[in-house]
Parts: sequence; C-alpha cells; structure tokens
Amino acid sequence: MRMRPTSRSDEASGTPEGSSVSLMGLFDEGTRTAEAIDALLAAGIAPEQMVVMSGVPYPEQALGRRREWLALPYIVLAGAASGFLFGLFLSVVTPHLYRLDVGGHPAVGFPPAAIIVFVFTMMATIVSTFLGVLWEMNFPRFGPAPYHKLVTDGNLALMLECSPSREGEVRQILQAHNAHHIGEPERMTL
Amino acid sequence: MSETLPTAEAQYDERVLLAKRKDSEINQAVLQPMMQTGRGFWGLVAALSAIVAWGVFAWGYLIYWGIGVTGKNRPVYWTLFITTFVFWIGISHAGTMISAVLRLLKADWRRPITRGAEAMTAFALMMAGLYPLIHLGRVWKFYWMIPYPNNRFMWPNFQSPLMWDLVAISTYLIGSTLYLYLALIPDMAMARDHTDGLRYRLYRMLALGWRGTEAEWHKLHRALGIFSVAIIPIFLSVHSIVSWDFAVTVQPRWHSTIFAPYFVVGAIYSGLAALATILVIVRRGMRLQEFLRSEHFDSLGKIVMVAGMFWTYFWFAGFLVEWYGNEPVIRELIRQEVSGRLAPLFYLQMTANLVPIVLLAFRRIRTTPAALLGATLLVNVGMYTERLLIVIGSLQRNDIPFNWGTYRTTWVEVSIVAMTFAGFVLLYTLFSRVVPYVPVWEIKEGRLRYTMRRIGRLLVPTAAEIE
Amino acid sequence: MPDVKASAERTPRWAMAVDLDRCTGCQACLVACHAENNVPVAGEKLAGYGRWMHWIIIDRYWEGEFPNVRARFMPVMCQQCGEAPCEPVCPVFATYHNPEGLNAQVYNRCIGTRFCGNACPYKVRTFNWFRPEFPEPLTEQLNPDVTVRSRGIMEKCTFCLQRIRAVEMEARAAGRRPADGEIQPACVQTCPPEALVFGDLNDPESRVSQLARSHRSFRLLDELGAEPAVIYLKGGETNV
Amino acid sequence: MTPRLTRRDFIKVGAGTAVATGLGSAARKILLEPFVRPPEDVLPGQATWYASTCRQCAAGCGIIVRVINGRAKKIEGNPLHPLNRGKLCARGQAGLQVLYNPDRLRNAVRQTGGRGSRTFEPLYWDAALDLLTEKIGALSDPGRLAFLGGLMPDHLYRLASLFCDGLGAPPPVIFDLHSALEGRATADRLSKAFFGSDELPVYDLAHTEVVLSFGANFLETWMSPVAQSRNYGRLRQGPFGGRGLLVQIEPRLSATAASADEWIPVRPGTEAHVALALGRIIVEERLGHVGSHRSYAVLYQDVEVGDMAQASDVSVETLRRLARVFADADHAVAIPGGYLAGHRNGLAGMLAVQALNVLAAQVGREGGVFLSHPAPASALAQTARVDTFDRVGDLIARMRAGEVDVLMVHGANPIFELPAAAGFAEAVSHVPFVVSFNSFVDETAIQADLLLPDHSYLESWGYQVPAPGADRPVVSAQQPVVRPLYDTRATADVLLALASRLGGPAAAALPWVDEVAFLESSLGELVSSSLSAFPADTAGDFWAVWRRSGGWWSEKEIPREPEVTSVVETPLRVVEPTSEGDSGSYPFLLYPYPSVSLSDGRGANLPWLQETPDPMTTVSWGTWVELHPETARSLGVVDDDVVRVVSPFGSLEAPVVVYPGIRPDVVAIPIGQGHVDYGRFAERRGGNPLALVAPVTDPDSGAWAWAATRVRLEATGRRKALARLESLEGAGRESLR
Amino acid sequence: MKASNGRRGFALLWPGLSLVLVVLVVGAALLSRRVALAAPAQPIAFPHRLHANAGVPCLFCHPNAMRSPIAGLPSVQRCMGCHAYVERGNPEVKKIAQYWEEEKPIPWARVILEPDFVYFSHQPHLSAGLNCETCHGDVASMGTYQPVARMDMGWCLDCHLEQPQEDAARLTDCLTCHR
Repeated sequence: MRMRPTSRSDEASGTPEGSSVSLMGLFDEGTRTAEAIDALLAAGIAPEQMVVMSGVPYPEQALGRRREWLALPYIVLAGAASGFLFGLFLSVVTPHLYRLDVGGHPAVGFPPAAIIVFVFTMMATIVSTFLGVLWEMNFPRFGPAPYHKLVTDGNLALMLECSPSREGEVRQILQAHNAHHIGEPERMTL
Repeated sequence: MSETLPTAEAQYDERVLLAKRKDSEINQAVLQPMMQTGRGFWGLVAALSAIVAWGVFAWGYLIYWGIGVTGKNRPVYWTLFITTFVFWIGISHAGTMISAVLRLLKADWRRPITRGAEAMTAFALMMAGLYPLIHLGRVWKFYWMIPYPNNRFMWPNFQSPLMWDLVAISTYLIGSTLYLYLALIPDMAMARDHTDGLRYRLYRMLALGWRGTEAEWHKLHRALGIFSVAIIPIFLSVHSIVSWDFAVTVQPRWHSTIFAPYFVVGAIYSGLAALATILVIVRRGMRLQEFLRSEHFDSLGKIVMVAGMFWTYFWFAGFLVEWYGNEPVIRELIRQEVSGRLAPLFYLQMTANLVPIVLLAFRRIRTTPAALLGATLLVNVGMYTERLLIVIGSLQRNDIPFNWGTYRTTWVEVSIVAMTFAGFVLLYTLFSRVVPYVPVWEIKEGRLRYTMRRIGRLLVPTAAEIE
Repeated sequence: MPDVKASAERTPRWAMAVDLDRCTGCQACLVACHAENNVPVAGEKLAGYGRWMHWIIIDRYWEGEFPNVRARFMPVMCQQCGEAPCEPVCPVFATYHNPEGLNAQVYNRCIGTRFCGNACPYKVRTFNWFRPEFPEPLTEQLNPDVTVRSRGIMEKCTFCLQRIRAVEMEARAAGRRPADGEIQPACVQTCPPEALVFGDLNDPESRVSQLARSHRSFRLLDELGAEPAVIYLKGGETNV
Repeated sequence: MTPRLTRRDFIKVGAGTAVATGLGSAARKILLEPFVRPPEDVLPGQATWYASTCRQCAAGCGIIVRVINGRAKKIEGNPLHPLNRGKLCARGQAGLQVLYNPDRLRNAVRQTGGRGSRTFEPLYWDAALDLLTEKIGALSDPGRLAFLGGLMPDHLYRLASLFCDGLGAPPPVIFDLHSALEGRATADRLSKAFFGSDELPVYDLAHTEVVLSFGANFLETWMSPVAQSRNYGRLRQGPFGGRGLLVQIEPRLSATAASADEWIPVRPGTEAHVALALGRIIVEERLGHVGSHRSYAVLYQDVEVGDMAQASDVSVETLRRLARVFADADHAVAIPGGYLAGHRNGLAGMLAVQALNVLAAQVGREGGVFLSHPAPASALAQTARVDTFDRVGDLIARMRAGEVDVLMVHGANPIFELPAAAGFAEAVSHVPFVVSFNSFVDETAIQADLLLPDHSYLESWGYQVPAPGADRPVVSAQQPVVRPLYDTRATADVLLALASRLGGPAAAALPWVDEVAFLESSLGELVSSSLSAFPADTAGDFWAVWRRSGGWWSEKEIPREPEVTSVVETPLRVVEPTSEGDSGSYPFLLYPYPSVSLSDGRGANLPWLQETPDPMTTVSWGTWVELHPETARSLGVVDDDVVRVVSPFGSLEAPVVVYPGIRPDVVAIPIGQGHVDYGRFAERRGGNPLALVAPVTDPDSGAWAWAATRVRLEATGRRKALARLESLEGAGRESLR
Repeated sequence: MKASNGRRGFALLWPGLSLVLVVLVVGAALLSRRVALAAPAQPIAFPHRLHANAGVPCLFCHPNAMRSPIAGLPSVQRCMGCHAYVERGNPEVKKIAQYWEEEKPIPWARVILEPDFVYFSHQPHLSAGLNCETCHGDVASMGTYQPVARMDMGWCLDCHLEQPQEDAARLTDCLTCHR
C-alpha cells in the first residue's frame, strides 16, 4: 500500500497547522488501551484529541470514552415520514387523478391503502437509515487518512494530537502501557 | 460429507482453540478459502453459467413467441413460474429470520451464520424478482406497473395485489441487500488490509474508507439495530402479500383467510431448511469447520423443527376447515389430492414435510451434516410440492366443471426455472469467493465477550452482557 | 375527472338475457362473434389444450341415464359483472368498470399478468398465447372497428362495444336515445331461435328488464355475488 | 352498386391499407392512396350493406353483407327476408371465409401433369373457352356430354338445362350429399304422392302445440334450419302463450332431440312403425277430434300395435301416451325427417308419418302442414331438383361404359360425397375430358383436366326460390357484394360464351349476352306482379328494388293449403327395415349424420367452422365415433381411445366419444371430415364415414339408403385426444352441487 | 467530524448519478418529440398555403370529414377538375397530370397516424363544433402538411377533460377511443 506523507490532518481538533504533532501507538488488547487513555487524560490530553481504532467493536465505556450524539434517529424518522406521505399520495391521491371503478370497490379502500402506505414507510425507513449512517460516517471517503493495517489484525490503535512540546511525555505514557509502533501515524489512502 | 462432528469434549477443545486464536489467524482462516479458486470451482461456475445462459435463451424464446410456449392454458393461467416465485420468496425469509430476529434476541450462536443467511435472502429475492417479469404476456410493458407521472394521466392500480407485490418485494430486496452490505463494511476493511491488486481495489471501494474508529463502530451498531427492527415487519408483510395474490380471488381453495400466516410459516420452514442445507455444503466446500460448529447446526436444526411443527399446525387448521365445510369444488380438490391425479404430489408433500420434523428431533441427526443435509433438502422438496399443489393443483378446478383443465409443462418453463436455481447457486458461489463468508468482526466481537470459565473439570464459555 | 356515480341514472346498464328454453345449441352465436370481433382461430392442437379463443361458448350438460337421458345447452359469455372479481386485481387498470356497467378490457393497456383470468369465476376470459394468425387474404375479413389483439394480452366478450357505440353515435347525431332492441351484439343479431335478448337494465320497460323480472330468471353462480349482467331464463317452463 | 340497405354510420380508423394488424403499429410508414375516380356510393371508411342470398346450403336464406372500402366484413341475416327474418346460422356466418379462403382457385388452370398430378398451368379464359368449345364441338354425339351439378343456384340450373337441351345432351344430373342426408329426393316423392305437388311441405312449428319429429333434425341441418329454429323459438316461448311440446323419435340424441321435451330412442329404421302404431291407436280408441278418423281406419288395417311396439323397441304405454297427446292437441304436427329417407323403407316410412297429419286433420291448418309456394313466374319454375341416387348410378354406369366424353362438374364433389363403393372415382377415369367449375381444388376437381373456377357466391349473380319456402311466395336475389377478388368467371357467363362460340341450336337456346341479361329476362314477369312487397313500375325500378331488398316476395302472408291425394285410401304398408351386412359379424348399425358446422363436408375448409365445437360432443377439428357407454365398456375403450369401424365396404379409424344419448346397437359418426384435397384447413383431418356406407337405395324412391349399413368395432389400443371444448374430468356436470 | 474531502466524495456520488439520469430522461423526451413531429416526404410538394389563399375550403378537398370517420383525400379526378385548366405548366401539377393519364392513385405518405387500437372519427368532432385548425394547426400557412401536435392520449384528454361534467364522464371513459 502506498503512503502519502502529508502534513495536513483531517483529524484536526482545531489546533493550527504545524503547531501540533499527531502520534499513534498500537496496543494488543483493550485493558491496556483504556489505562493508557486514562493516563493521557490525566496528563491533560483532551478526549476529542484522541481517536481509538479497533478491528473489533469495543463498547465506549470499555475504553472510558463518552458516547457521542447521533442525528441518525432523526434522519430515519424524517425518512419514514416522507415514505408515509409518498405512500398516502400513491394510494389515496392517484386513484382520484383518473377515476376508474374496479369491482364495485370505492376509489380508495382502507386495506389496500394501508398496505401501500405501510410498505412505502418501511422502504423509506430502511433507505434513510442506510443513507443516514453513511452520512454520519462521512462515507464514502477514500482520501488518505491516518491508519494502521494491524488494526484489523486485532490491535487497537490510539491516535492523539498534542503540542510538539509534550510529544516526549506522551510517548513515555504510551510506552509505559507497552504500546508499540509509536510514532507519526502512517497516512494511507483508504 | 459423512464425517460426524467431534464429541462433546472435543467440541469444547475446538471452542477453546478458537478462543485461543489470534485475530490475525482468524483473518487468515477466513480469507484463505476465498483466495483459492481451483479447477473444481471454475468448473462449477462454468456449468452453472451454461445453465443460466440456456435459461436466458429460453426466456428470449418465450418473449418472442408468446406465453404459449409454456404449458399454461385456460383455466390454468399460472404455473411453474408463480410456483417457483413463491418458493424463492419463501427461501428469502430465513436470512432476516436469523440475522434480524436472533440479533434482537442476542442469540449468540447466530454470529457465524448471519452473513450466509443474509446473502441467501438477497439472492433468493433477486431470483424471485425475475418471475413477475418472466410471466408477463408483454414484459416490454412492465414499466406501466411503476408509478410515474405520464401523459396518459394513468397510475397503477394500487388495489391490485400485484402492485403490493411489486413494492413489497422491492422494499425487501433493498432492505436485505443494504442490511447485508452494512454489516459487511468492517470485514471489507479487514479484507482490504490483507489483499492487494484487483481484490484490494474492490475491497477498498466497498470498505468506503472504514477504519474502525469508535465513532464508526458506534454508528454501525445503531444502524444495524434500527435495521433489524425495521426489517422484521417487512419480511412478515412480503409473504403475506404473496399469499394475498391468491387469497383475494374467488378461486376455490385460494379464497382463504389463513393463507397469510400459513405462507409466512411455510416460508420460514423452507428458508431455514435451505439455510441449513447451504451451510452444510459451504462448511465442507470452504473448510469452515472451525467456525460452523455442531452447536450451530444443533440450534438451527431445532428452529427448523419448530418451524415445521408450526407449518403442520397451520396446514391442518386450513385443511380441517376445508374438509369440514365440504364445499363441492373443494371436496373435489381434496378428492384429487387424496386419491386423484394430484395424489402423488400430495403424499410427497406430506412425507417430505413431516418426516424431517421427526428426524430433526434427534440431536444425532441435527449434528450429523450428511443427515441434516438430507432432512433439510427433503423439507424443500416438500415445500416446493406444496406450492405446486396450491398454484397449479387448485387452478385445475373451479366452480364450473365444464371449464376444468389440465396442465403439461414444457421445456421452456423447466429451463427458466432451472435458470433461477442455477443463478442462485452461481451468485452464492461467487459471493463466497469475494466476501468473507463468516462475519469476522462479529465472531471477534463474540469472542471478545466470551471468557472460558472452568467449572469442575469443564471449560464453560460465559458471555459478558455489555452493550 | 369522470365521476361515474354522477350520471348513473342517465347512463344505461347493458345486459343480456339468455332464454335457455329457446337455445338450440346451434353455435351461430359463436361464429358470428368470431366474425364480428376478429377472434382468432386456435387450430386443433391449441384448441385441444384449452387454448381456444371463443368469446361465447355453449356449455352442454348431461342429465339422467339412457334411455331417459337429456342434454341441455347453456351459452356462456362474459357476464359483465356489476362487481367483477376480475377488475380490482389488474395492476394497470386494463380491465375496469365503465359507466355503462360494462366490464371493460382495454387491450392496449393489458400487460398480460393473467390475474383477471384466475379471478374470473366463470373463466370466460381468453388469453392470446401466440400472435393471431390470419393467412392472406383472410386478413380482409377483419372488422376495422375492433382491435386485432397482439400476443400476450387478455381478451373477452365486450357485448360488441363497437356496435353499441355505433348506434349511440347515430342516436346522438339524431338527438335521441337508442331505442330498445336497436342495439344488437352480433350473437343476439344472428341467434335463430331468438334466445338472446340485449338491452338496458336501467330502463324498466326494456325487454331485457321484463325478462329479468320473470320467475324463470336466474344468474350464473349467483351465490358469489358478482352481480352478473347476463340473465338466464330456466328451460322447461312457460313465461306466462 | 346499390345504395345502402340500413342507414347506420360506422366508425373506422385508417384507410384501406391501414387495416388493423395488431397493437402498436404506429411505427409503420403507411401510404394513403385515394381513388383516381371516386365511385358514387362508396364513402371511404363507411360501411355499406348489400343484400344477397346465402349459398352455404340449399335453404336460400336472405343475407346482408357489410362492405367497407370494397371489402366484405360481415354477413348477417336479411331482416326483411320472409324466410329467415334477419337470422342466420353458423355456416351462413362463415361465408366470408369462402370468399377470402387462402386456398381458392384464383384463375382458370389446366392440369398438365395428368389427373391428380396437382401440376396446374394457368390459362387465359379465352384459351380455356376455346379448348372447351373444341372438346364439345368434337363430340360425335351431344349425348356424350354430361353435366353433373351439386348445390346449384336456380338460375344456373336453368341455364345449364337450357344449355344441355340446346346441345341435345341429357339434362344435368344433380347430386348433393347434404340434400341426400336431408332426404330431399324422397321428400319430393312424398309431396308428389301425398299432395300431388312438386313443392315441399312446410310444417308450421310456430303455431303448433305438439310436434312429433321422426328423425328430423330440423334445428341443425335439415331443410331450412334457420326458419325452423326461429319458429321453434316461438313454439317454446312465443307470443302465443302456451309452451309447445316437442318429441323427437330417432336412435341417436341429436341436438334437436336435446332441445326436445322427450327423446324416444327407437330402433333404427322403425320410426315409421311408431307412426303406424300411433295412427292405429288413434283410430282404434277414437282419440281426438270426433268423427275425423273413421274414414282413415282403412289406412291402418294391416297395423298391429303389439308388433309395432316390439319391432320399434318402444313400449305400448309410451305409444298410447304419445297417441293421446298428439290426437288431443288442437294443433299438432308430425314431421317425416331426413333420417327416415336414409333407410330402405324410406318412402313408406315417410308416408306413414305424413299420414298422421291427415289423420289428426292438421293438413292446411294453422300449426299443421302447408305447402311451399311454387316459383311465382314461369321462367323461374325450372328450379334445381336433386336427383335420386339411381340417376347418379346411371351416370356412373354410362361413364364406366365409356359413353361420356366430356363431363362438366359444378358445385358437386361426388368422389367425396358418394360412397366409395359407388365407384365414381373409377368411372371418371373412363371419361376423356373432365371440366370442373368448383372454386376449390377438391377431390373431384383434382380429377379434372380443366378447372374453370366460378366466382364465390358473394361475388356472383343469381336468384333462388327457397325450398321449402316461407309463408309467402319468395324469390331470393343474389348479387355481387364485392368485385371478384381473382380472375375467376361466373359459370353462367362461361356457358353463355360457350353457347355463342358453339353457335347453332345452343346459341339459339342461350341468346343472352351475359348473366345479368339472362337474369333480367328471367325476372321479367315479376315486374308487373301485384303481390310485390316492393312495388316497382318499370323494369329499372324493379331491378333496383330487387337488389336493394334482396329479392322479391309478396307483401302479405299467403299460406298454401295442400290437397290430399287418394293415397290416403289405400292401406299403409309396414315395411321392415333391411340393412347391409349380417348382424352376426356386424353387430352395430352405422348412423352417419351431417355435422352441424361442416354440414356434408363443404364447410371443412373454413377455419371458423372447423373451430366451431359440435353442440353435443363439443369436439372440433376432427372425426369421432359415438358409442353408448355400455358398448364402450364391453369393447373396453374409453373417451379418446381410437377404434376401427369396419363395414363390408370399408373401414375407418377414429377416437371414441362415449355418448350417453345413443342406442347400444348403434354407432354414430359425423360426416364432414376426411378430405384428401380441399385446402389446408380440411386436408388430412379425420375420416369420411361414407367410405363405410353401402351404395344401396330405397326401392320405392330410388333414393340412397345411407343409414342402412352394419358395422363392427375393433379397439386399436391407440389413443388420440380430441379437441374438446368441455373438460372430460367435468363429466358433463353442470355443477357439483 | 467535518472532514472536507470525505464530504466531497459523498457529495459527488449521488448528485452525479441523478444528473446523468435527468439528462437521459430529458434527452429521450426531446428525441421522441422530434420523431413524433417529423413529417414524411410527399410525392408531390402540395402547397396548402396557395390553395387556402385561393379560397379553397378544407372540405372541398377533404369532403368526408363531416359524415365519415376519415376526412379523406381528394381523388386525382378532383385535382384535375381544376388543374386541367389552372397552373398546367407547374412541374408539380404536371406530376398530377401524369398520375391522371396513367390512371394511378397518388401515393401520399400518411402524416398523422393513430395506432390501430385508437378509434377516432372526424364526424363527431366536427359536429361538436370544432374546426380543422383546432387540431391540425394553421394549415393555411403551410406547404406540405407539418404536424403541430403529437396526437397522443394526453393531448386528446386535455380537451376531453375540459368538457362539461356529464360529457366528460363519457368522453374520458377508455372505451370511448379503445375497443
């Protein structure tokens, strides 16, 4: 895989260009990572300056991280609502646009309308969930990003930003919790 | 595949083994079979493609000459196409059953088989989706069923069950495909990290740039949660709607209120059975013994058995009322089934559907792949026959004996049906070579939540209830 | 927007009475229908496999045993149901209920799901299994007022819609309403024993209405409640 | 052509070339070619109705034909015509396919490769006429010319007769299977014997209460089915209150019997015995109208009811019941049908039946028996009369003896219509030169050297005096409704041309320039007729009216009451039926009957009629053998099993139809299929039962006894599914309730 | 996380696809319209303009419109009725004369063609008070006829739907035009 060294960080937490270094360390398992995170927090690294990557979903609490707010449920609700309305339009409005009687039924019957509305609501829910979550995750994004392939081999990657002055201190903390591959994160095109 | 699964102790060892494995080893264990596509594999692909090609030719032939080249006639207007359509829809129900329902129930044994199940759903639906087109007299006008503004001021008739079909099936197809894909992303990233060349580019595209940050995991979990809730009513509605295709007519035997639940249960029965069949084969074909273990087949077998019991219950509930009501035409139909020209099909249906229930009651059979394969195959033979009886059998009789009919199939129909079966297997085979067949991250997650605890002289897995 | 209910009392309800006491099973109606409606001929092979295209057939029913055996005839064509089971199931409105109570089949809208064929309890709908064949110069006999159906679509008796329209148009041009008996579908026109009577049920004076009130009248599969517009008159009894 | 008959507006899209040929043809580039000179009466896209006469059978119903852009589109009954009053049967409706039949002969041809070679060489009409003229001119003796006619229009018959006369040749021989099956020849004799008249009787079904039909399938093919069906409708639910009773007496349940109130499966050939028994009972028990019978007692002096019941297999109780019903009715009629004429006691039998009408005093009475009107003009009197089988036999004999050098065949197809055993095919080979005027290459035309196709009846002129007639004098008009499609020529014109070329007496006998001139002269007398429903002053007016209204007929009803001859003073004979083949080796009696749709087989080349299901068996496109369930069981066959039917004269194989309505000792086979040549729709389809029939006659009438052959059955073990309308599983049930 | 390049990837994908779709649809629509309004080449360059200006009414040459489904084309005889004397030198007229001498019909190419399953009659439309221009456009200003509207179902309905309630019910019934 090709590396493209670049100074720009897209994990930027607002610190101005060049005024900060980003470090990445790999851990073998969760507990040490959690301890390392605690130590770093204690050392005054802001939570949003740290990112943990793992090949396995660790519950946030496991790493002592806060849960972040999601727009997803609202996107889904909005989607469902629009699906509902579209269903209504098709099953209730269109029969009146060109009136044709069938089998002595009323132009709009409850059961068919119910089915159509229901199905379209569900369809919209599903689709909006998918698009919603992609949107939340900024996917797709194929640009270069700091990452390490060992993540999918079971390591946890802790990446953080700090001012150059504190780099040594941070490295020590990481080593203290026997992290390996400590250093400038590889930026690889994903 | 006549090997029986190891004894209890050995299984624990296996589990311990898996527990002891490093993640990288698991990755390799899963990726390895994907990478190697031997002569046998390509031979299979070639054969299947040939069948599909022939089926496509048959379809072209059908379109050019007209529906007459099938065995349909008056009054048997629907035959093998609709039968197979119902069959595939049925098959498609296992995927959501497994992954969605069991995910909600936090049934942990689901983990290694979810992806196989979801893939089955998606592909079965694709095959099913072909039939509404194939059976049209003027397929080139199918777009009139799609609601779009047009200069004729005309919209489709949403009172028609076929319209319900159209939207419900497309919803289910979209839903299950997205569901499959969403849960696939992390494994795509994994595959991306362990491949290069063409596959790398493919996986890179599919991984969408996944890195496994906490935020990504968190969102993925939420999305999957919503999906598994949302897709269950859909999968219930789809087969109900399919059943209403029949139930809304005044055709004797079709005009029944129990059809919807009866079809749904039948669908789950055949779907789960088909899943078990496929798992046994894939396990052997891709050497996934380590991941697909006796515990999985055991539990799967149990559900199949239960579904079978439900099917029997619903079948009997319907049959009883039909028999008791003693409506002349229905009486005639029952006569045809019990002692008439439909008798062979009828008895085949009953044996092929009931015997497996008994077989699956034995753990030994559930955990012996060969036996399980046999039992579950039998189930699907039975369920296909059931659909034959419902669609073709019923249509041969109606209220005016003068108008009764018979049906003889033709090479065109058979070829097209074969096409979808071959197409399904083909898609599934290719899929298994492109995508990690067992959801690696889910297994790892499971592993993460397990610890082996020693009780007396037994190693017992204990799960951590964290969310 | 056409509102059917609005002009209900003004619009007719076309209906046909079939007097089983007169019908002799002579098949004149069947051939007349073929000629009038461009109904294709299926040929021995297809006809033998239930793929004949007749819009009207004469069912023949046996009663009793030799020597006291009897046979009865019953012409069956599309019953033009008031509440037709075939209509709602069509996904594209190719068949629907027209203001005059006709069970319309719009050929050029049909996509050939054959759902209506399954839904029809009388099984009077026929399907174009292949392209219709009219070896030259038999094409010359085709009635220009009636669409020649292509393969892959449903068709059925229309009560000779084109003949109804023709008379209506003439009447409208003359500023009057069609007289009772002026409109005659091909089968009615030709029926030698005059077993078929066509008319407007909404006009209580029309012959068909009178026959509908006869004690001999019944409807086919009435228990299904499809409200057929074809009224059968029992055989073997007198009207008066 | 003439102005429209009914003024309706018809809707049509596209011009002549753009006739509908399927959905979605909008892409085609279409040319619109307007007339060079527009004809007066044709409005493009508008329908015009032309009146003419149906020639699908001998009845002569009036038709109107809907023509759009010069193409005939639909045939309907002529609502003004007294005979059928706008009604028409299946065969009449199918007439269009005679006109547009793809297998029509399109021009004069000569069979170069020898007879049966089917290698034809087109001929210019002049050349053809020259050839024929030369052949006839070369005759050593005009007596060596023979003219064999089939179902000929009256005007052509007259012309042909004049032609033969003029030449000094024997008069045309007319044979037509359909007429033979109707028993026309015998019926003629019957009329002569009973009423001393040449015209056929008319039975007033519409106004009667009781009808005893002895083997008359008058709702299917017998005599004038459309008129009779109309009256049957009245008999059932007419404006005359009460519902008439119909009793059908015949060995097989025909469609007519199916419509009847009672079917009496009498032993074949003994229908007359029933009639005699009824008569005897009536006179014995003095039933019915007081004093009306003593004078007739003599008729039945040789009749013993017990024997009759025995012979006819009808119980005495039934006979008494029928006698009472028949005699007590105010209006009752007994019909001697065609099936009787098919037996060797035909004439005697029909006499016995007709006698019942005399006995019950129903002759010339409303609801009884009337006579057809003779032609209202002397020139028209010479109407086509079918000849008896004997005269056909004579012709065959002469041919075989080499006494015929030129044979002209028009409308007849003897090789198909005569029993194979009659040996016509072989006899033809002795005739040096055969000319066929048929418009199709049928079994006889294929044996011709020269084929001069006549127009189809929708393209030709003519007139027809319906027999049996209507309630008033009628002459039905025939006129071209479309221009001839092909280079065919009216046989009338051919004969006229021949005559003028031959010159001499022939030319003198046929002075007319063309067919129309001939017609005008023939119809001349009618111009001044006071009866006419459509008065016309000048010949021109008459001609216009004649063509517009489709013929000439009297304005009001004129029933013709017959005079009964002295025949009723001599005792009626009891003639036992005899049949060919000994009952030992041939246990069953063969019952051939004309197919309702194909009639005697002339309809077999019309797809519509082939597709039309038989009313009783619902079979189309084939031949079948009807067996009583018992018979089938004893033979071990079921529906669709192929059986071989063997008679002393030939054999035939066909699938079985197990038929509840037939006597166990009778085997019925429909006539009509089994063509070898007759176009794509008829050829190689089914079998022709006439191959089995004996060429024997009724000694009294000389008519062909086509129903007097015995057969045996052999199962072949093969099966052939018949094209049935009904489902066999349905087993003919109306519902399962 | 608001990473710009991530957004870009996301932003480009869907709009791109939908744009392509729109382009296709619009393109197809325009193309079909062009096809529908294309007029075929005629054997004779007949100038409606001149005849109309000369005061010849439509029904003089298309006389059946009032009484028949089809308006009809003038017979060659009708053309020669005038052109035996008028404009005889004109090359186009010479063509007519030639057809006349050869007793051949003029093979006009059909301009307006309704599919076979559409049943249209001029008569009721004219008796309803429409005039030719309503549907055929300002023919009086044309040379050989150029269609002005694609006469599809929507076009018919636009007018039929505007009719008074009781007629609209009848006129918008499918069976009015489809049999």
